[in-house]
Amino acid sequence: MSPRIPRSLWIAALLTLAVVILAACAPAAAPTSAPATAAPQPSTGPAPTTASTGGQTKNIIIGFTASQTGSNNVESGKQLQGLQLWLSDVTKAGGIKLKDGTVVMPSLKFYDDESKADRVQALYTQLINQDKVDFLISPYSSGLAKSAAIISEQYGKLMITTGAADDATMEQGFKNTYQLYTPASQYLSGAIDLLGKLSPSAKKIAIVYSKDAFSTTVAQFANTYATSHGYSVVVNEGYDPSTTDFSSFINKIAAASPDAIMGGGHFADGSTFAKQLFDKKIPAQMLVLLVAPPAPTFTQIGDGAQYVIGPSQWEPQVTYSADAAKAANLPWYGISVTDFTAEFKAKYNADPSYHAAGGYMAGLLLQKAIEDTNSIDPTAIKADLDKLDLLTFYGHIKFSTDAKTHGKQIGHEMVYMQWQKDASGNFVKQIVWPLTAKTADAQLRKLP
Amino acid sequence: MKNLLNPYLWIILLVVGGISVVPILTGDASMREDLFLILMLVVLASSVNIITGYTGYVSFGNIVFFGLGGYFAFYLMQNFETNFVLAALVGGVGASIVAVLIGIPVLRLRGAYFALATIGINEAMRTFVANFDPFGGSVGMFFNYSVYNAYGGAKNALWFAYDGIVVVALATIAASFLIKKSKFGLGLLAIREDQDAAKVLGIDPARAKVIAYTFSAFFPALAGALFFFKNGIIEPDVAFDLLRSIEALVMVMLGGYGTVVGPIVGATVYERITALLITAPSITVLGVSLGFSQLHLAIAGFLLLLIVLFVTAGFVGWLRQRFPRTRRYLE
Amino acid sequence: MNLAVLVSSSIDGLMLGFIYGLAAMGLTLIFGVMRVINLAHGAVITLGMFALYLFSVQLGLNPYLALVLTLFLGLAFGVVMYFISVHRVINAPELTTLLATFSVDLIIVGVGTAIFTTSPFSVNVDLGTYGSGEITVLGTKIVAVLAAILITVALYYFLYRTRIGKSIRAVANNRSAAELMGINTTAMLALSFGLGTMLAMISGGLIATLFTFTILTGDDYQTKSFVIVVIGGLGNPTGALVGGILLGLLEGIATLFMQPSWVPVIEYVAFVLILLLRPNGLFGARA
Amino acid sequence: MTNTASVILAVENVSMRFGGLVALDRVSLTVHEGEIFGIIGPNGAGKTTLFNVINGVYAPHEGRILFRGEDITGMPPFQASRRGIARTHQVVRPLGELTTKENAMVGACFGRENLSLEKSSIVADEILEFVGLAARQDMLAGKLNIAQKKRLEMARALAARPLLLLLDEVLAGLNPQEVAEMLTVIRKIRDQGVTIIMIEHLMHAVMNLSDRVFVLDYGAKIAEGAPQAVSSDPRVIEAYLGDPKMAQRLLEGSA
Repeated sequence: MSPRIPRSLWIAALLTLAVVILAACAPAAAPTSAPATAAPQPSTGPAPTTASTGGQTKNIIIGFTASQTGSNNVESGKQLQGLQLWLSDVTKAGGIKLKDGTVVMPSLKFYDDESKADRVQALYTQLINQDKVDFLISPYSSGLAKSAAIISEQYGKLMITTGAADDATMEQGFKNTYQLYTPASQYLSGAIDLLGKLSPSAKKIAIVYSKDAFSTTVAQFANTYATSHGYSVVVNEGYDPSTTDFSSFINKIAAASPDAIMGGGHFADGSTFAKQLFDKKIPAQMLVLLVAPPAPTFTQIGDGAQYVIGPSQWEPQVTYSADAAKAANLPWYGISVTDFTAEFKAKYNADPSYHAAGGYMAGLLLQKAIEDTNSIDPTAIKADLDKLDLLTFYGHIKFSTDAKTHGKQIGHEMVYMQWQKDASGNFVKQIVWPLTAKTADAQLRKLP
Repeated sequence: MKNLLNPYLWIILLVVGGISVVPILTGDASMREDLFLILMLVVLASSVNIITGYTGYVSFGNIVFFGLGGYFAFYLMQNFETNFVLAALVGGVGASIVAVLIGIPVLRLRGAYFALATIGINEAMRTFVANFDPFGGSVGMFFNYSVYNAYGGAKNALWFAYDGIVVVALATIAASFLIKKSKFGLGLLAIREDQDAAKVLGIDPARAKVIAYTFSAFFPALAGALFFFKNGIIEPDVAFDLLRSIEALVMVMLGGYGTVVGPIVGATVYERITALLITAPSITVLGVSLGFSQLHLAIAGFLLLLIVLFVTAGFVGWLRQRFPRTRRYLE
Repeated sequence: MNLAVLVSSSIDGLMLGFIYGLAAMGLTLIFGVMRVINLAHGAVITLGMFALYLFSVQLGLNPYLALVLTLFLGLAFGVVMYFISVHRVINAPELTTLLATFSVDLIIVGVGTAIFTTSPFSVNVDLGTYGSGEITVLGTKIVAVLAAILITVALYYFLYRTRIGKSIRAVANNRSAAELMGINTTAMLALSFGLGTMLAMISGGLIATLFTFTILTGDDYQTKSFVIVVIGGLGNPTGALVGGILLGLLEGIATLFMQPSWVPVIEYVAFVLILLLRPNGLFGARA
Repeated sequence: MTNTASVILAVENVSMRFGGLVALDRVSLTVHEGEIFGIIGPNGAGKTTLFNVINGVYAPHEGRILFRGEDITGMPPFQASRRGIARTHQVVRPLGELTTKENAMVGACFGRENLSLEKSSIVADEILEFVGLAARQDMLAGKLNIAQKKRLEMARALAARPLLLLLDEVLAGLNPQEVAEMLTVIRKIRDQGVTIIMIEHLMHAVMNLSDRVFVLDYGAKIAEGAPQAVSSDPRVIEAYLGDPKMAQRLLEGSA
């Protein structure tokens, strides 16, 4: 405001300029990033160095962000547990042994992304440039994975996506990104097939879904699939993800008297929806919900959980095995389903969810490719992943090599679980689809 | 514009610009990413400071303009292959027009009522866009990776986005300074102190407030365009994240409400603290691994509470109060 | 759309409305007495949910007995929270109190996430179903509605018929005048904050008996509470119940005529319009 | 006195109601250029409301206001300010977080002359000197004492270089010495050619200073004219009878 400006200020300004220019040049000379001392997470098992006998030990770092806070916290946390279990398995085995006697010893480096896009790109850049990670795993959720892929792709870093099922992400011509999850387009198609098998007379489907990116995508594909298979979609409506009471919406759905209701979104809304459908005695023959049913806590809603079907990437009950691999004429690799489940239970005192299996599989996949190629050379590993076609505890893995959809998962299949009651009235989670993997026959929904 | 020759302005711009230019000179991508975030937050905090710090209207939902700018630009690039710079400018202007239309009725509200209305506007916009198919509805919009080829590939596009945020941040700071030192700015401060008295003194508050609101919308819209261009995907929840809006106010508060330097300091400190908490190695207490990151929300909340309770004027404001002579220099 | 569906949805909306109203009551009480918008409101509702969960599922108490415990806990927590986070800045500009309460929100949600993660929890209370045909009502919902009515009546009685309640209203009207009349305003402010927090925690507890919840669920009720208090008149606790009922009815009925995901759009647009046209609420006396 | 050609302000049949309360009831008055026009009346007579109507804080329900021949009825206060009407407030309203000088600059910047910041800085310096606040120019206005705040009100109004100055009880709350100083200031302002309308309870001040006095009671005019004539008007004394002290002072003031 004062029109007179002391000369000293001008001198200060010039001095500042000089300092700033100096500051700008200095870091160019001195390297800013300290050598990446891979801080192993506390889960790391016994000291790795003892394992190497003749050859040398190569340390590799696998970097990623996990959602330790925010809305993806639970799913991302389970994914992280799965990955840490893999790491401890590898460490116990003394690392990944190559033919020339070299031992590859992996470690994990991860940061919290807060379930938000804000920092994802910054953290992946930091992982690549400062932490010098060798391989990347995606954050949880398609949105964050997409943001991360823009960074990993430009550095040509190999990234395995898990917890990201979006189709579109993988249709961008990525060269270094590999998807573990069965894409969203197939989340409900199996359920519609199952409906056809179980109840040929069923004609009307209601698709109701949470208005979030993932559920909406799934619902759109389900709508197309159902219509093309001769079903009439009597309700196709989204609800706000924050919805806590579905009473009125259920009245509206019931008025259309659908034979099957499919959709949902996340855990809280899905379980409330299932409970209220039951409380309101809505007689649909089939209820298929995303995300919520596979979780063990789903049965907290009581009898409303019965007959509810959920698509899942993986369940502890799946029947993938070395024998199954032989039958399908595929190579088998890695831990067995029972061992994985038992180890997980021993370590975390809970049944593994498909997120956990996906996390473990991400590590296992890298391990397989390193063993195959006897190297940690990214180019060789990518070439190996491109031609990979195998069965593991997690199921069938095969990636698209088409230029447009490179890296998209084309081998893995969804499984569908259903909550059924055993003779003594306890809830049991059964695999009901695909028929080759089932542990029990699917049951149509009926009210008591 | 006599203020353009004001050395205080140039000291601020030189410091911010000088630091911002470091990653460009050294090619340090990690530093670039960190600074992108800091500069983006500087833009958000400085902009909300214009309407909240200068004019006294607590704009809780100011993030709505960040989201709108992002959406407008994204839409143009996606559907008309508009060049990014043009798309971002259209986004900025578009958001400003929305600000005028919203501002005229809403700025009549005072105090808590205005704050609540801005929350309502942001939520209305978020839920609307989630249902608005041209903007991709709840799925949002995303770039095909090849979009970046027009900017020399993804790698160059990120540098390009960084150059952009540096320019926008410097422009925001300059605008924030020039507004504060101008006659118009004096009018805003008068409105903040006592709107009715200001009116009697010859200030047209309605007009001044709408103009201030428009400024506080324009720069965040540009930042939004840049952020989502870089991010490659835009979704309603990310674009209209109320929490980010509140965080911008926290930064203003940290640094010093109503000052030019305050929001810059506040944004930088806030971002660095968060980053530190997130990337800090976890510690093991009694066999339980406790990441700072798991508690970083709580720690941030605790620090904020201490500041709000004991350093009400924020860092810069505290300096100004503690050392009144600095009032002339610390704007 | 047949009539039974309309009636059924109206009833569902109405019942939900009582719960919404109760959830918003604490927010508006605190605003009315001290002009503070409590941004920790949602977090406190969440606390109520988890308090009920811990008391009833972990300690095995009857859920409704647990609710009574939650009530006392809420009152105590609110008073403590007032003295820690609000008292020092009660006369500061509103941004200060907004951020003070927001920091409490961050602390609650942050610690809550570290302890409970964002996993869903539920308290399964079964009181049966009443009604027949297309119109059925859950027993737990009836209890929640009765509780909402009871609490509103009790609050009204307390504020308008008791000495302390009158003192609180005097403080709300004019703090310095109340001080001159010999009212201990600090105590009244702390008590009001405690009451507001208590109301939020009870509503959280009741919601927990009905729906699945996570540590982040309270935020949704907080945003809804903003809408409700504006409909009912900011600062008017009994108006909140009316505002909640209107919102519940709107949600119940509007859902029938449009995609449910459009309902929030209508809500928020209406919210802004009411603020602009009737800032004292739809039933506010003065415009 | 002056002739009708130099009427600066004409209030014609102005009425103002708040709900059922009639605050102004068909009030008419004319003020001439260069005069000091005193307005008195018991508490609640509608004096401040009259100011509020003149400078546009309220739009009257009926009647009109002419300023220098222009109809300014219902124009917002900032329009009135730009045309040269400045006022002070009965309850001081300093812009507390701004300095004294900045307060004065606000007046200069947005007043009749619509000055640039640089020019208003010069004007503010002059005015602060004039009202005796020059030494406090860098102090936050909120930290001034009450007498200083009153002067600040005055300074802000004067910085606008008004043609018409509305003074709302600028003497209230001042001690005798401060009152005397303020009276000097007011006279000096008049000597500069600024027309002044003042609301005042301090009778001797109004009576000594004013060229003409206007008496409001229950929103209506009950008397108008030279101070001596007004103070002996029985209707005026009757109006103040409810307040014997006031009536006494009224009589004393005229003496």
